[in-house]
Amino acid sequence: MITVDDVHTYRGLSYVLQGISLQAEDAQCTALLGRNGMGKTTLIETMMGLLSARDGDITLDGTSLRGKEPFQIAKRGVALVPQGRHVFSSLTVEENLTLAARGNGEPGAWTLERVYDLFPNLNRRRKNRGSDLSGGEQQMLAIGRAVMTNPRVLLMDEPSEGLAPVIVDKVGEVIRLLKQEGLCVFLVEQNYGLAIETADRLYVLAGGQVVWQGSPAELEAADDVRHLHLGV
Amino acid sequence: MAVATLVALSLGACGEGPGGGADTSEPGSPIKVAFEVPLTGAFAANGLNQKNGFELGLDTFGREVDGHPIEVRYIDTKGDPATALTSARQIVQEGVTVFQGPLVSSESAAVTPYLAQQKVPVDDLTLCSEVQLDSWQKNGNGYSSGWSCDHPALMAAQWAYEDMGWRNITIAAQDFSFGWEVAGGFKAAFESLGGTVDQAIWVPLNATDVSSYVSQISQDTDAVYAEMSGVFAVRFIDAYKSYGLTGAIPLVGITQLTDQSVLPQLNRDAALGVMTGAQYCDGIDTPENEEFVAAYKEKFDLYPGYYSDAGYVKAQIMVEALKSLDGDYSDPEAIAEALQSVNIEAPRGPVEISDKTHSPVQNVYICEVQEIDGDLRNVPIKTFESVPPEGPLEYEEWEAHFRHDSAGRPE
Amino acid sequence: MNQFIVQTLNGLTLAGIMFLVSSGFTLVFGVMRITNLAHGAIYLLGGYIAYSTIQLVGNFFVGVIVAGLAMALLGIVLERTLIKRMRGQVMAELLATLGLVYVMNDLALAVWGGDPLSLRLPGVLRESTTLPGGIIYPNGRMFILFLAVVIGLALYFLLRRTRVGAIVRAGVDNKAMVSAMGINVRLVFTMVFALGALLAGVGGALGGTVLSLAPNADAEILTFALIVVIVGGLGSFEGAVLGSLIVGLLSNYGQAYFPALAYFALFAPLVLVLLVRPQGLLGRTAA
Amino acid sequence: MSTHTPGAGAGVAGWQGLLARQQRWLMLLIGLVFLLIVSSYLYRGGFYGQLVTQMLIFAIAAMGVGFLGGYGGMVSLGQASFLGLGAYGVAVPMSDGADPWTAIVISLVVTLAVALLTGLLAVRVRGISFVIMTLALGQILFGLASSWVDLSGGDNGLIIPVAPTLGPLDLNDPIVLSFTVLVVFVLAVLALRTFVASPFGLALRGIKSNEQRLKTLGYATRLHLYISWVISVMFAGVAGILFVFTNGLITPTALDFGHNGIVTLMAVIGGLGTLWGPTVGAIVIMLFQNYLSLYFERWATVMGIVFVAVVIFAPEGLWGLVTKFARRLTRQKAARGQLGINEVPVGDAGAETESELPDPTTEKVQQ
Amino acid sequence: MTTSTASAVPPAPAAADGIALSVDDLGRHFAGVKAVEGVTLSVASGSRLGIIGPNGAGKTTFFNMLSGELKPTSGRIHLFGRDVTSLASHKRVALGLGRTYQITRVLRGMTVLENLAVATHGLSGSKLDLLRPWRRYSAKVEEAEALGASFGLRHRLNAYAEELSHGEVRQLEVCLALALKPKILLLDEPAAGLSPAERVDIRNLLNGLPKELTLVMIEHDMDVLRGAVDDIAVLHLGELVTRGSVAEIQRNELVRELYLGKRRQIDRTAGADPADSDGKAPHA
Repeated sequence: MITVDDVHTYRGLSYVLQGISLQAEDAQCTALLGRNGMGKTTLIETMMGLLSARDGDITLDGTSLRGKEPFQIAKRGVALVPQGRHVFSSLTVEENLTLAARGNGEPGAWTLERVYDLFPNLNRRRKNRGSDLSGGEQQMLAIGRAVMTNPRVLLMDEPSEGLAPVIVDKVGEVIRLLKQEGLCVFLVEQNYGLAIETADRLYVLAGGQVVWQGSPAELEAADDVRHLHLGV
Repeated sequence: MAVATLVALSLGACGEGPGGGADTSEPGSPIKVAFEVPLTGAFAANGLNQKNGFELGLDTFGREVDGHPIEVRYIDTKGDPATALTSARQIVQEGVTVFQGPLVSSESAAVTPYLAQQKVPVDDLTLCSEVQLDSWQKNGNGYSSGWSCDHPALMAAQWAYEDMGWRNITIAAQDFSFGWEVAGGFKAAFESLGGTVDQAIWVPLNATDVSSYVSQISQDTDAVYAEMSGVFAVRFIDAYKSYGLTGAIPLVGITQLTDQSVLPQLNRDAALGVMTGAQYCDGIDTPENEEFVAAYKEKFDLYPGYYSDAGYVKAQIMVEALKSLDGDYSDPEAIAEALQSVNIEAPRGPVEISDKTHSPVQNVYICEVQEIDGDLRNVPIKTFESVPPEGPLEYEEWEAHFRHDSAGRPE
Repeated sequence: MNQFIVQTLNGLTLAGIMFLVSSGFTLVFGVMRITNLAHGAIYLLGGYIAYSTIQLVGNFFVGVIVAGLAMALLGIVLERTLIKRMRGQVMAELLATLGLVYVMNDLALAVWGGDPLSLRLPGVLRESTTLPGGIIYPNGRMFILFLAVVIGLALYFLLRRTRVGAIVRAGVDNKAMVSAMGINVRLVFTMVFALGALLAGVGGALGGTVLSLAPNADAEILTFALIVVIVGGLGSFEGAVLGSLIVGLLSNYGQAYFPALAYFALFAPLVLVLLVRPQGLLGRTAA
Repeated sequence: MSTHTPGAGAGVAGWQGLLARQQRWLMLLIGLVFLLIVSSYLYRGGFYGQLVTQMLIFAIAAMGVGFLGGYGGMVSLGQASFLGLGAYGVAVPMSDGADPWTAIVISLVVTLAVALLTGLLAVRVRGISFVIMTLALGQILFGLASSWVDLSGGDNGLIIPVAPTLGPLDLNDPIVLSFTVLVVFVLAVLALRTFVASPFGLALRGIKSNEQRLKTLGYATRLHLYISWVISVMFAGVAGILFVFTNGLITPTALDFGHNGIVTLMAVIGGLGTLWGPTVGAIVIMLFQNYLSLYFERWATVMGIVFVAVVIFAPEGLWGLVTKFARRLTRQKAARGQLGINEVPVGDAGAETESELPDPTTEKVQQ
Repeated sequence: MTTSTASAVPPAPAAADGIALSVDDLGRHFAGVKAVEGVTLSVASGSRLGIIGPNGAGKTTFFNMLSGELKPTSGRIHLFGRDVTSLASHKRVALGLGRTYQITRVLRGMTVLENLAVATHGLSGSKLDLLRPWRRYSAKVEEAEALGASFGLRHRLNAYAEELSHGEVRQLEVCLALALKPKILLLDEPAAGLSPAERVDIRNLLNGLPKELTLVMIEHDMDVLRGAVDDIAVLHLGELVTRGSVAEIQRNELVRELYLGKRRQIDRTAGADPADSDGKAPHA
């Protein structure tokens, strides 16, 4: 479980996150929706320690992550699938995956074999460099790379961006699988459909603040929220 | 901020009072000697030897003349003409009785016109440039107590042609005015006798890799004449061996090639048998030299090199000249005159300053590196006695080549 | 012909030394985007330390190793105290290392003086070998060339075949993501900076057997390294190999065959590359 | 001048106030330099006059670095070499017997030609690559000066026996020469000020801020940078001409890496992108070299440490600190009368906000 | 030196067919990833086109090719009847093309007035004037001030761009583009990151633009587009999916599914190599 408590973050001089609080439970998918430029990525980066919050706290199972470096946060079990994938383009697929491998030794832990089972495409291209992959393959690799650290919390930033629908479906499947394994998945999305179909709980972000929260069904019903803040 | 510093500067500038010539009228007032010498940079070893020799000379001949203590201020020129000139300006403003140095020929060329203009008596060691020659001949304020640059090279050429019977020679020299003068002198004398210089290799002072120049030496030359000093000499002689030339082609060089400033660093096998045309060798067999070598070795635990002798001679000449002035050091012209009239018996042999060139008439030796009591030494194998600066050439012929070579590489 | 072969071998030796220096420079640049102008000064200091160590213990190889380790240590100290304060401000980092050049050179001057020093190779390396065709060539230079190749291969193996190398290459691609994978990028940076300094230090120790160690030798070698990386491509390991070969050979041929134009031999590849491929022969798209 | 906009008035007036203050500074500075030169020649036969003159000469060269680096964002590490080029441009023809005025013209033409040629390379690279390229160019000029012996006299350098005369003014008289340098310096300051205030200068600042944006605003940014490069090199060339006449000598060391670094250092220590920064930097560093060196042998170490400290703790430079302070005062005064005027951040913008992970290939060059 | 860039390019011929912009089979690949593929469309002079599509559809890449910041890997671009495919950015500007950026690119270290003054000099020879202070070009300064004032920046002219709020930066961004008096303006998500109140300002600003200005606008927000554009083109995975009036697009089921992410099976070659995110090449 990861909790965001009244977080304020600046990017340079601009005040992006203006006091955000939310919570993502284990074995659930929590989704954050909002228009472009509302601070979704800023929140993800703050949670990962890539940006430092000026105020507020983020806790993982009650332990504060405040002031921790990204690698320390990662070691505590938080993994990131960043917006734009950012696979390591000069590394091969296999190097990308093994780079951060941290097997926890438990049965059912993520290994190279399991990732290849889940994404057979990656197995076929495992000697190819990251830059030679298609967008969909890169997204698979980004997810595979994240789960190879055997995280407890998975942060996903717009995993559907620029993907063909059939690949987006695959992303949805993977999210459901990870949920079943007990992971806490925190999803930032523009793709309303993906969010509605996979999330157990939804937050809507606007102007650097959470303006709405509820279940998928509640959001489907809240026409005004959808219209005003999501343009849907 | 800017203003504050300027004010500080301005106060500093005004605070120390008028400059100009040194005031030595008071009894016991110091005789101010400025000594420009490279203590860092490529010529640092030479500079240090010269300083050591000068200090030993003062110890030997006296640090006081007629109750006036000799006060020496050493200025590090780093081997850079611009620094030498700037420092000279600064020190002359503060007053100086005798100016010693600089050492490097390019420094001399830079400093000489200024010193002549200020009428400062100067002993700058080596006569290497047209600027110096003109200036000395015109103003008479300065001279070179060491040697004229090509002096030993001229005699080495004569020896190579007449004694060794060599006809084709390769010259390797550093690409700066000293190298030009030395190589040019050798070439002029060797060719005037009938020999041929078949290749001239110029090594830039900032050469990264001396051995790539050594590897350009052709196998079918009679001998190599080398002008190399300091680390260049060490590298050159090492490379000469490692590229298989030692033993195959005789190597002759300028004094600095195997001077004691580099000899201890040399590979023994590479150094033995290398010959030099030199105005001083540490193995000269005279009482003056034996005394000097012993005193030097005692004080610095090293054999003296040519620059040590040169520093020592500078002190010897200066002290002798100052003694002849009876305590009146107010007239720079008289000082300059006195300095050039001293005839001494130096470790290197008798030294007399020529009226024509304002550089010494003295012995030139051919020396060979030999092992004596486990030490590498330069031992004279031939002596040319009291040679005038023009050597085997006619004076006019010499002056023409000298003026030409000081401005650029000889063709 | 023999003359040409000797000059080629000389050029290759020079290329070997340039490679040691420029690979460290390019590695640090590639991973950290730091243009370390003190790299030449580290080279020189490495050479000096090797000199003093050899004077002290009388063993050449100990001198080389001590020089490398001492410079690696210096690299760690500099990275931890100085570079850290300016993370990501590439121009500030560059200027700060420029300031360091003056400090390091001045202190080196105080300790070792301005007299050019040279390192002596031990025993058999001081001898020569007669190669086929009757060419006599110094063992020492062949040894340096050999060592440069060995170090180059070791670096290649480290970068291409090990996990550490993968982390370093990933760091070139995207530092933040490496950090987000649970890898302490700061530590990696420090290590890379130390490795760069180590290579420069070893380069200085080996270079000191062929080239003089003296004030200004640092600027000379830095220029070579910069031209190598501009020609080869900033941040590219393979570029450092290629650039060293081009610059080493051209520089040596220039000295041997067109001494007056030796500097143009260096200038020509630089100009050509800048005009045709500003990012360098093997460089990525210009930043 | 349109300051009718309410709210804008305070800022503009503040800026003008600052300008006016700078003019007073200028008068004060020139007056002091005048006093200094006269007194030093009277009392010390010229050494300190010489020092001040050298400061002014290097300040001119450093202004070139400041212009291109501070306003255009391209920091050059080859300026001393271009100064040397200007000096050799005079010295080479004169050693072949040319009269001083001809030599000056030749030098300007040669420097301009080299500037035009190297500019073609310079505008092809940015940021770090630019710095490295200028450094390499500088080393190449240095190498030419030391190895093209037939022309440059090699490491001996070239000696200049006479300076030009202009009617009653004989530049061989050191006082006249010093004042000539002072006049050229003032002209250089005025030129720099004019350039910076012009639409060209405005665009140059824009290029530093975001070159791509300037392109889509209709600017051929390479042309702007090219012209700025030429201007910057010409500052060095003019300084070189003054240098060689003041010194009477030019040697390759003046073009070496150490000197290149020092000129850049002057601009940076003083403050890139400020009018007076390079001058302040030149004064400070020349004092280090000529004054501190008398009392402390390790002056270069101190200089290096000071430099590193300025880079870390005062990236806007010493003069930048002064103007920052002055601007803050102006703002505070203004704030008392006007509402809602924030403190003005001085110096560069931070890295652009991008809604994604930092990407090394698009990292901004900051200084 | 005296020829300004503006006059270096021959004046654009009045497009005889009344087409301001046309692109033909335009494509851009990044190291194997297709960001834009085979887009063909044209925009009539004086008309207004909106471009929508999910993140990563290739919209910004498309814009970057139009403005000349990216070279297409295939296809041609015509501006006012002239082939500009390989023309440099600043020369397209001289032909009358202006643009704004999704990630704003105002000149942060300069004041609003200075930003605008840079823009007003952009197409005149005076931009190369080294001697006359820019503040003495009173016509240009007044023009800059008027422009700022007319878009709500009257009181912020002397503020540094980095002090501005999000909305003000957007306004400045549009002002910069308008200062060149473009004949065609490309707007990249002018409302991104704005609060609902600021969105209203932007909408007013758009409505206030001269009617003869041709407009191409990327926008996620249908509310902003409604009333601001005549028709809408839909990009998805780098390809042009459909084009139609605002009403048609809103009714279009396929668009709703794509854009809103409510996918059922769509009759497209699923799994075709998808594009990377907007405008960003994977690191090659």
